[in-house]
Amino acid sequence: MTASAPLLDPTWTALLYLAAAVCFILALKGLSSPKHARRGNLVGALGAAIALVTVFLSSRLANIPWILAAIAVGAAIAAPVARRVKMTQMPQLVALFNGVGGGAAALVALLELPHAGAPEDGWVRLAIVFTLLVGAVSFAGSAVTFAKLQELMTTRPVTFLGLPVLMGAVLLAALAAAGAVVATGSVPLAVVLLALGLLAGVLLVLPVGGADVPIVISLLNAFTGLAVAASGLVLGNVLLVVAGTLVGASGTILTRLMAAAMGRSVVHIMFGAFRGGSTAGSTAVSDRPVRSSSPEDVAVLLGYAQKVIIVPGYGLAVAQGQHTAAELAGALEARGIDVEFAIHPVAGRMPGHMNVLLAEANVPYESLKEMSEVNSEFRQADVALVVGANDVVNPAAKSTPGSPIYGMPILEVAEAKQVVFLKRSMRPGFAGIENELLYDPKTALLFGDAKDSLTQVLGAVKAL
Amino acid sequence: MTASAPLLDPTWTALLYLAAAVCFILALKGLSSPKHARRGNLVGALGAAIALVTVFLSSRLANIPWILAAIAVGAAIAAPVARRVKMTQMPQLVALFNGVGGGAAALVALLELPHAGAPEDGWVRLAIVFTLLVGAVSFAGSAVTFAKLQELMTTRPVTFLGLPVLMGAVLLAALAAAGAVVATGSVPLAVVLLALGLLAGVLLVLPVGGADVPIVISLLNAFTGLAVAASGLVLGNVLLVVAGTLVGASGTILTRLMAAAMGRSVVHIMFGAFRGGSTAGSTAVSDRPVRSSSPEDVAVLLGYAQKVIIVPGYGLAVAQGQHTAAELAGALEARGIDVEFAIHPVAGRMPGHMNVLLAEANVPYESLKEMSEVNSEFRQADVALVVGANDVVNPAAKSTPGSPIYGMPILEVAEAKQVVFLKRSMRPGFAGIENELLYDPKTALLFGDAKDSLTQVLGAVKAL
Amino acid sequence: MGGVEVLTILVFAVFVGFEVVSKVSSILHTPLMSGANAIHGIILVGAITVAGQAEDGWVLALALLAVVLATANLVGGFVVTDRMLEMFRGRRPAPGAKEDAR
Amino acid sequence: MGGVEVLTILVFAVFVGFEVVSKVSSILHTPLMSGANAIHGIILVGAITVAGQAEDGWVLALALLAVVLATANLVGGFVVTDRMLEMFRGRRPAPGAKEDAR
Ligand SMILES: NC(=O)c1ccc[n+]([C@@H]2O[C@H](COP(=O)([O-])OP(=O)(O)OC[C@H]3O[C@@H](n4cnc5c(N)ncnc54)[C@H](OP(=O)(O)O)[C@@H]3O)[C@@H](O)[C@H]2O)c1
Ligand SMILES: NC(=O)c1ccc[n+]([C@@H]2O[C@H](COP(=O)([O-])OP(=O)(O)OC[C@H]3O[C@@H](n4cnc5c(N)ncnc54)[C@H](OP(=O)(O)O)[C@@H]3O)[C@@H](O)[C@H]2O)c1
Repeated sequence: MTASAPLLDPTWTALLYLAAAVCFILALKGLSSPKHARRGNLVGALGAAIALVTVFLSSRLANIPWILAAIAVGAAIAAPVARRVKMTQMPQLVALFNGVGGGAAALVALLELPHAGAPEDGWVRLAIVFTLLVGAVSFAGSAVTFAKLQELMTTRPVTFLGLPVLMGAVLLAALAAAGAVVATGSVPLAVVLLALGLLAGVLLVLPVGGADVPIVISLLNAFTGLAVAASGLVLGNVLLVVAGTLVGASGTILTRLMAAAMGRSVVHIMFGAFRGGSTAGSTAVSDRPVRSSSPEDVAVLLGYAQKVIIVPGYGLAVAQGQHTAAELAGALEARGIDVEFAIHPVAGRMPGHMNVLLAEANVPYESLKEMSEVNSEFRQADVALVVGANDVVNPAAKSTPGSPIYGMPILEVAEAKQVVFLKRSMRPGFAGIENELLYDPKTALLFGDAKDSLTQVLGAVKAL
Repeated sequence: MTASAPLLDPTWTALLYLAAAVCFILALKGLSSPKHARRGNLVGALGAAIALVTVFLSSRLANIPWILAAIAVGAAIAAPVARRVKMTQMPQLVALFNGVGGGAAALVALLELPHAGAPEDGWVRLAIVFTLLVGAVSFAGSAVTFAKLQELMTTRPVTFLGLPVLMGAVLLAALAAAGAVVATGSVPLAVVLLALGLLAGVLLVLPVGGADVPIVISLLNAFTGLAVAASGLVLGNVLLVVAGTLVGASGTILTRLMAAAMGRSVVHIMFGAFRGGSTAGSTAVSDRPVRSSSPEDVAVLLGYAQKVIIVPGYGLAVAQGQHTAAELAGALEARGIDVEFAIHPVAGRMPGHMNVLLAEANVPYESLKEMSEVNSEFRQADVALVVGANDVVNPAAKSTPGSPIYGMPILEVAEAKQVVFLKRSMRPGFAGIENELLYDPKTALLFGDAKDSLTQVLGAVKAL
Repeated sequence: MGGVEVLTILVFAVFVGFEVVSKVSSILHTPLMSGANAIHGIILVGAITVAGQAEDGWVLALALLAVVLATANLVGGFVVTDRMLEMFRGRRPAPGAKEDAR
Repeated sequence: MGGVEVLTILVFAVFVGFEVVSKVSSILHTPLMSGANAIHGIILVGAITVAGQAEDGWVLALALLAVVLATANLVGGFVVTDRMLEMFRGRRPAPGAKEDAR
């Protein structure tokens, strides 16, 4: 345990931290613009690198070999996982990384508590308590979202009779423990607070349906940001304050934007299950008559069309059918047919899900049309092929006030001359409501797993 | 000269200044949103009030009665002028207020120079020199813009052979003087610097054509913001730093946005005259044949139309014809005709000019259509009545690469069944280029001052 | 307050100034310019500070001149901006509709 | 650095965070979330500071755990975001076209 002398004086340290903070701002700015998103991310990484170099050069640190080893371990675990994860598993990985960040913040706060001894350090203790609680909530909440998304547990909302009461009791106990820690500075009490925070995190996320989880991740992300900002106050490190606040603020806005894109409110998502208003998907199956079709019929319909618009949805992602869909589009284009993909902003289970999925399957960018561009084109389309999508084409969003999706903009496939749905059953989608379009005379249904159906249709098209 | 003891300790002072700074941010935010603009302005005024109370309560001030008297004088001069100024004279008033702000900043810096004695105050002296120079440029430049807009001098670009050389010489001399002031702290040299700054301000604005002046005002506004920020560094007052920087940054962006709305660059506007590329409006008159018309003919055309779109432009503002235009619209609507005003964003000589003008004449908001909404409606219009507008309807913007307005979005009046121009002559508009539409077979011209012509047409419509 | 803190605040103010304004509709260009113009009238605080420390007649006179000018900037700026915006009063479209248009 | 300065910086950071993100297109929601997530991995600086001051074995062990976790957040966050964005590479539309779409 040798302490090295700092190489940088406080002014230089502060300037370098400022540079890192500016990098983080530019990173968020870049990430908000399609053109500069990737560069933005790299600028953020640069900021982090500057900050790391600065902390080593500016403080009198002991245990440097240990620290370097720990960094190596962390990087060695995270980087390969991040490199190899499948596109469809991105959300749970983001949740995981968010959770460990929250956990790190909570640990830092816990370890700083003994050093915040002086009575005038009341503010510091308040910041410690905040970091502990919020970091723990974020850690445990993220762990539960991870379990849900990875299907280690049920993805349906978990509620039980006493849940709201239990939640209230835990929060009250946490408040009491927090007050006691501020007053006494007791470390054991802080550990109790930590445990209560973990419990609160679990209880917060349990009642959220699996499909709403991306929004919860975004919210917990903002929480971790706030915890990091508070830990910056504890350590007197402005960079942590700035970076944490930036993430806290932008994460809050982002959470609201995500929820708004689905026509929902954050409060409804977090606590909707308590009010029985869950939209986790009903499994009620209707028995009204529909027109079901065969792969060959669909192939004929497609093969002799002039313009086909494919509408991908959650089911395509689940079935991992994106490559087959891209192949089918290619086969149709080879026949001189005009094929486009219509991308609804909240199709799938995470924002931008369809763009990422189809980009992965090498669908050329020009074929991906955003909702606003494509809606006027359905009128000219001979066939709208809806692959594992449901809510995003449900006319109830326009016609049925009171429906959970009422007001959400939809893809107007009903304008096309023919509509074909590829799905496994008559079960509704995420919002749990019936789709009248399924019963429309111009609609045909091809039942089965999206990938299987696409493969069969593709084969039949090739055989035409 | 009695000094009162400060009532506020430094922490409270800083907190109140922070509150004022937040008010200013919210003011800019509000002013950027049509819904909250007026409230935004009031929030800004609130911030200023907080700051003023704070400065009186927090510093040991002598001469308070004098100061209060000076404030009363300033307010007594400015408020009535601001209350009574005509809408068309707004731009020069804004220029005037901007200039006096720059002058005040320069004076503050000059008076602080003797107090920045210590050698380690190099930074402070640099800030003083910056404030002096930029404040003086802003003051003198604004004075010249005022003179141009008030037509106390020619509104055409003023250039003479040695202007670029003279400008360079003045700037070099100013740099030298600035260096000397930083080195010696000499007040007489600072006065010289001030004088050079004033000269530079005059030279900077002289070559700008009258029509580009609003953009120059915006630029000088940003300059004054920077001067105020620097004066904040001099005085160690964070509020001045924040407020000045906010204005400097937002003013810079705003200047670019304004220039972009006219399809020009800021550099071109400031220095275009040197390169002979001035667009101050050529006065060349073409002698190609056109179809000129009488007020009675125009009245018949309008009176028996089903849909009329009125396109107001600079000429309407100059002729003060907005009330007559509104009356004409009313008279046509009384005949059951559908009348709309098509507002181009850069019609007139200041951004939003037409909105303000027509709002003043009580044209209902629903009748004012922005370019994007209205362009698709010209197809259904029987008559497009172009009143004192020219560039904003010139098809060269779409068809003639190389034309100074090429690429600017225009109002597509050529789509209407008939087009009527109200103008005084065949002279081109601001951009100094011919408008082919004037020679189009479906175009009729009614020559004369916009207000007179409108009055005559109105009379003829009523007589139908 | 140290130099680095001021620099930090300055950098942030630049970002806020840029971001806040970068979405403004062209209708509001003139009122926004005028409102920003009013805000820098806060140099009045500086002028008051200088005048409050003036000990010599000339300095006081110049400082008071600065106070008059700054007040004109501040008061006139807010008043004229309010007048411009007043003209739009009662002419607001349905909420939202206008926000989209530009 | 005094409390008020930190508060000032904090307030500005809130504004910057709000403003910068408020115009993002829905396509970028997921990468933006992931990128912001990486940024708060900078808690690593705090973890290093604590570990560098640890004198007792338990404290050091916990601090090193924090370092590992924070590193995973930071490194993993940036890498995974880059991977997401990489998928869009070469698929950029003509500059400007995409900015307008949303
Ligand atoms: N994008 C986001 O960020 C996000 C986040 C959270 C929630 N959401 C919500 O998710 C919904 C997305 O709409 P969406 O139209 O994409 O999906 P959806 O409405 O949930 O419908 C998906 C459909 O795919 C079918 N399906 C499921 N697995 C399939 C498989 N293996 N093969 C074929 N079909 C399959 C399902 O029917 P069967 O079971 O009959 O096959 C279901 O009808 C919206 O309500 C949105 O608000 C979106
Ligand atoms: N809005 C802004 O912020 C701003 C700022 C600076 C520059 N500009 C530029 O100004 C131009 C605005 O376009 P615009 O179409 O509104 O104006 P314009 O192109 O300048 O045309 C004005 C027309 O009005 C006629 N006119 C002038 N006085 C008149 C009177 N008393 N009665 C009747 N007609 C009269 C003129 O022709 P006669 O002389 O034959 O009558 C002229 O053709 C654009 O080029 C824009 O870029 C705009």
